[in-house]
Amino acid sequence: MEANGQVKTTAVKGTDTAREVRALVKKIYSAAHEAKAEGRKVAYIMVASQYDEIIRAMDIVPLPTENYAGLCAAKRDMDRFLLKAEADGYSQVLCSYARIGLGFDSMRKELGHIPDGSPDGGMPVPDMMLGSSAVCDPRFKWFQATSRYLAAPTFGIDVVAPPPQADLSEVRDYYIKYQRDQLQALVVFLEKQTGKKLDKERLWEAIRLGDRAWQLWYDIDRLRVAVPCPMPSQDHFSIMVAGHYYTGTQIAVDFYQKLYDEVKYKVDHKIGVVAEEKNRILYGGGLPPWHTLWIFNYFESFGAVFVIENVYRGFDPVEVPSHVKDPIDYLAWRAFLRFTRYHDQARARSGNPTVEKLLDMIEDYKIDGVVFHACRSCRATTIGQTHMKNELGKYSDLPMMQLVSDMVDLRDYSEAQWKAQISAFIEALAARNRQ
Amino acid sequence: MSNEKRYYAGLDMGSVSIKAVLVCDSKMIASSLIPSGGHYKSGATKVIDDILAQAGISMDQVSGMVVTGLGAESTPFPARQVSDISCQAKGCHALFPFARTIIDIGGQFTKAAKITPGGRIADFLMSEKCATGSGRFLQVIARILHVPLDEIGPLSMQSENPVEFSTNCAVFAESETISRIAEGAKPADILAGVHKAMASKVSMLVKRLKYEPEVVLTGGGGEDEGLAGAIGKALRLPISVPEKPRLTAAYGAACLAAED
Amino acid sequence: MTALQNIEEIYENRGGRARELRDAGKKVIGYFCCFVPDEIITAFDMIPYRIQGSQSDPIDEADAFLEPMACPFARSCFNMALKGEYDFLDGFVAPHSCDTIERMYHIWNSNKPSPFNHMINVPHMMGPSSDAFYKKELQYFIVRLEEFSGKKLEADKLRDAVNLYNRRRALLRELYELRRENPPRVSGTEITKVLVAGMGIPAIEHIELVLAFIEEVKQRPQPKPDGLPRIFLWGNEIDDIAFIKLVEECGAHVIMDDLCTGSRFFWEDVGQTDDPLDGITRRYLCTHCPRSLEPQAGNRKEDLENRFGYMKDFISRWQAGGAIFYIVRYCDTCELEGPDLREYLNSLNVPVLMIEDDYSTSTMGQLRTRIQAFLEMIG
Amino acid sequence: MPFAGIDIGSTMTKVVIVDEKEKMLASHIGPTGAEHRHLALKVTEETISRTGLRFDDLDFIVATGYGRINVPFADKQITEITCHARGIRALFPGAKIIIDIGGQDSKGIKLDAEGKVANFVMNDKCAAGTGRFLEVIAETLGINLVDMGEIGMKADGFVQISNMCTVFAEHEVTSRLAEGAGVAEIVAGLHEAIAGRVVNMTRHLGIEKDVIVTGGGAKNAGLVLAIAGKVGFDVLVPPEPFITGALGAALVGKDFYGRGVRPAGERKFEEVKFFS
Ligand SMILES: Nc1ncnc2c1ncn2[C@@H]1O[C@H](COP(=O)(O)OP(=O)(O)O)[C@@H](O)[C@H]1O
Ligand SMILES: Nc1ncnc2c1ncn2[C@@H]1O[C@H](COP(=O)(O)OP(=O)(O)O)[C@@H](O)[C@H]1O
Ligand code: SF4
Ligand code: SF4
Ligand code: SF4
Repeated sequence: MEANGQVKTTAVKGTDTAREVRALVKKIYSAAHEAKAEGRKVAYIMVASQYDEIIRAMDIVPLPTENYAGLCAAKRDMDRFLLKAEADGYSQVLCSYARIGLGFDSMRKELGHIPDGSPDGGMPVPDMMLGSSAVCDPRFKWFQATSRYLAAPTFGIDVVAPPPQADLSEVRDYYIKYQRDQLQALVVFLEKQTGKKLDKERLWEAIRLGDRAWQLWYDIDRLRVAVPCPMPSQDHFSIMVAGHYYTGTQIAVDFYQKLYDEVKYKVDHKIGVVAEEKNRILYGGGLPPWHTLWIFNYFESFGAVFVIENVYRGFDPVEVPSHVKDPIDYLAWRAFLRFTRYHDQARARSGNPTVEKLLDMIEDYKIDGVVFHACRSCRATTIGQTHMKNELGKYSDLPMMQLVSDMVDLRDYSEAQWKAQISAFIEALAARNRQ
Repeated sequence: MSNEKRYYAGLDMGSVSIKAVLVCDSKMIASSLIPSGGHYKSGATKVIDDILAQAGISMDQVSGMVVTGLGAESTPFPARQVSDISCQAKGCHALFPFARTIIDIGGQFTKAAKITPGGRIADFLMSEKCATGSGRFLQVIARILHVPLDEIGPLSMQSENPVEFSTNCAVFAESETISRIAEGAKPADILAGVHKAMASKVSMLVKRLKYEPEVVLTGGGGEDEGLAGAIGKALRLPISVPEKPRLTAAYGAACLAAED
Repeated sequence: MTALQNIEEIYENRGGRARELRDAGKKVIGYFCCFVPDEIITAFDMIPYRIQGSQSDPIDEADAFLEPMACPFARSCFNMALKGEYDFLDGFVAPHSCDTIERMYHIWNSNKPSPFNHMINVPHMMGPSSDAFYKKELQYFIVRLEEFSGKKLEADKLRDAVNLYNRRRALLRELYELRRENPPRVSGTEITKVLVAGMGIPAIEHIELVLAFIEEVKQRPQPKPDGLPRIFLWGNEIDDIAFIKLVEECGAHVIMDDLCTGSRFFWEDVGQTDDPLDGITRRYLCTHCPRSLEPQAGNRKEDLENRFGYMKDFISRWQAGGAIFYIVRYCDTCELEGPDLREYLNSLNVPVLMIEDDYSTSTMGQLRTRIQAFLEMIG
Repeated sequence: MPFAGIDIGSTMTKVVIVDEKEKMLASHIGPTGAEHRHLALKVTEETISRTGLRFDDLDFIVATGYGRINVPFADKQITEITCHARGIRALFPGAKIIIDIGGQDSKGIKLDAEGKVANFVMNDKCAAGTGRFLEVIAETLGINLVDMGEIGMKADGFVQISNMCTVFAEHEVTSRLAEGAGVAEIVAGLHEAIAGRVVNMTRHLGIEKDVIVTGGGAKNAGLVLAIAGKVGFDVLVPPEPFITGALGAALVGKDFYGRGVRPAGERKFEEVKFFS
């Protein structure tokens, strides 16, 4: 992407496979339009809700509204939707993804058709809306509000994780049972909406594909420990589309296989993102600044490469016990194991699973500095970053920085301020290198 | 060759003022400060000419230069650009070896930085896009009180009863100030009130850093002892202020140039 | 001293009684929101203490740990903890009410731990499996308290606690009944003091105070009709009188509410069940907090009725002429609920003023014109 | 039967006296500026003298505006929102939306079918988007506030002003000037910025015809035009936008009186205190 003419980016090179993502994104929306035309069911969904494979197995076409908001921002076509939601009475501090979604739905209702020029053809009216309590509050509350603009049923599931201090042997059974019950309730709801029974064999197949894709994705991320870095964060924020929006499909598996091969080739031939890699940065958390992704290139122009990230990341692979024979049970177990992956380690050291994950990354990826992105309107991924910084500071002396803006709402963003901060950060890295 | 003196220049092109410092053997031997007034190029040339004249040397004798500040990109000199946060850290560390926290109150933004014992930046934050926490606020109030900037510090120290402003907006505070004057409030009390309001904004920023002593206040805000006192009160710590706080970034820049 | 004076004294010095009891050897367990059953803590012979913030103290210390875009109520609570105001707590319990509280639990826990720390996961979805899960969480909470206290929980004690709190609930409802008079003899400001004072003292003591206060109110002469508008309040945490006082000063009677610090925490009784924990589970999951969710069928009118129907009774029996929403800024669930609720209340011909605020008394002055204009609008 | 309305704004004091037929007997706008706030009393005296009446002849006095709180000689304090609505209703029976741009705040007001306030929004925490913003910038540009509208309308295009903070916008304007931007284009940019902010805020109410722009900001034809541009259709402006609030206040007083409300308590014809 062009860096507003301010940065020379010619030397920066990501993966070729990542370029194919653009087509995958377009297909999310075109597939939904096709499905509507053919009378198949389309659902608004929230990613990483642990139900992806069920949706695929039931032949429901998923429409990820969060992704759509990010897409609008990347295309710099968000203001009209934000303003519309605000005009409808939603607060300016409400999650800006939700504001874009609500604004879009409101405009589509008012116009009677998709707003002209909507990115990638816009989203059709869904047949149902499936929220979840995974990740944050707006993700289960948003669709409830959307019902103001369209008459589709809403259903949400709880996605639960025990706090790190909990004694897992005491809580495991009832956490898994609840997760199972929630997923089962979703199946009942979907069966009613589609008039079809869930085919468990198909669900197993989707799960196999899902696990396979995520295993490959994980392997790719492990390859990225290499110096020089073979794949930068810009690519991560593209290639996560396959993992999150094509979960449980062959498309995702094929995509990651191809990407794996490319990254492997780069590692073997020591092909890095920049010619001279001076520093390796961890993207410590917070949604990416979709509107300003060129900022990564700005870092790279100083030889600082983002090599790994802690957002929109695939879960580490987990081993579900072999006695689990039912696919819904399997999903519940898998969710539990994913969420508690770092619990034991946390209890032994920092008390905080995310801190543990970050510390592991810092070590494995030979990290020189950590950058967080605080989004004013996304509480879920922002609150706790300062705490994270404080905690990491107890175990490492890396320079850390928190950039503040929003994932899509640009009204409070100041480029000059960011640049000033980034230069200071780069200088801190350089000073550390010298020591 | 070895006994020949080496000179280094630091140039700080701020939003309000342009400053230059000449360093020789780590000592500041010349300095210059003029209002920027939006004329960066000519201003920069002027302050550099000025320090060269003071030292009686020519540009060829300057071994290195670093520029910093908001307007650094419009520098007419071929010099390395470094962010003002790093320059402030460098300058303050050279002046106060035990400094751990730096507060820089400039015309546009207030910045707070934590530095390591070695003078590296450990963490830093900048104020929001609202004038209430910036030096601009002082200028606005000084203008309507018809008090020269360098008198507001001493004057505010005489206050016994600081005015409480009913607004957080610098613009409205301005009109409120006018009516307070009309109602007989003393300028000293008004200034003390402004200092209190600013100190509360600035200290919030600093507290977010988990600041540690020694705390150094620099930038134009450092010229104002009343503000320094108010910030000290809010942080419950004595605040150190460089002798010439507006020059520390330029000084730090010159020191950095010497390291190149 | 009158009952009101007693109440005011406790209100002004919120932690005072709890500190006394602690010095006398009792254990005090602090908690957030309306999801932690007082009954369980009381059955262990400990004192439940609802943690509150302070609207008059600026939030400063907390900013080193918690981003400024977090809910200011939560930040203020933590700020007070950092300043040592909650050092008297033996326990700190946070329910997973919202993202912010969940996050804050971890931050609090690692920077200002109490001898006992616990988080309860509260289902967001409402349904049979949620009840079962929540009951399990409460049982686990009990296990943890048993470890901490070295005592087993006795079923009888839990039943007694249920009865005790139901008695308090009944009394508070009786007090709210008095608010139905026009004009009421008890102000919204006074009610807030009664409720907030009660959140930090043993229920038995609170019951005494409420009884005495009800008697006092009944002794008051009936004022002449004044035609002032009657206001229903909706929102989250109003644990300071400043806002309600401002509304009343602008010329209105605050007569009913649906607030976390108001009717929401006491309106429904705990049902009598064989296992008292079943009644408790049911009761505590059904607080009408916007952070909980039920599926919707996609029929707008019915969906709104299902969500907000209970307020119809509040509006009609208390004869509310207008509603004010007081939303602590950055509370996503309230922000997403507000516009729908406004639509619903408007359909009942109740005009709505929606206020988003910083949980600080310093902004009150700026709200005056808004509130006054609203009262003129509906008057 | 005379009724007086006194609108003590942040920048000006306006007084209107009407009779029981709603006919305006006199109006007067006081000297501008925060320095002159204590002159509210003088403005009132001046207006009364123009009618040939005496202070005690006034049957009802309503104070409104930012300084309404401590007016010792008013019978009631009513917010600007209600008063603007009442004043505009008298002037434009078809009004649905009022946009009031005053010195200290800006507001959007929606009127119901009977012309009563149905809903409103306001901006009062920050000077961005208020009349004060215009004043500050006019001073920076060295132009007369009165001419600002005309100047802006002569521009070819506009300069984007990215800072909404008034203080920084002032600075931004200086640097744009230094870079050679035209005064007219800068002024047009300011009008765009303020109009955008105010109209976006007002969208909450659902904008529909007729839209009336009032308050001191309505004196600025360039700003009014920019607002019309954002709204998407023509907007209306009262003949004397300054005094709609005071007029409304006088009419509200008349309405009270008509409903049998009488002055309660003692009126003191003395200076207004702003900060108690
Ligand atoms: N003598 C003084 N007393 C108090 N404040 C001063 C004094 N001189 C300058 N200032 C303040 O310093 C600010 C400018 O600081 P400076 O560091 O020069 O800013 P910048 O680096 O942005 O140009 C002015 O806004 C003013 O508030
Ligand atoms: N002659 C004028 N031409 C254009 N704008 C004006 C003129 N006089 C005042 N204004 C604008 O009107 C604003 C004051 O509006 P007003 O409604 O009187 O506010 P307030 O009620 O707060 O005193 C000023 O801030 C200024 O922007
Ligand atoms: S609050 Fe954050 S995590 Fe939640 S929907 Fe919005 S952007 Fe996504
Ligand atoms: S007010 Fe909202 S955000 Fe704050 S603690 Fe309560 S539910 Fe959470
Ligand atoms: S509050 Fe005042 S000083 Fe702050 S941004 Fe707004 S106009 Fe500027």
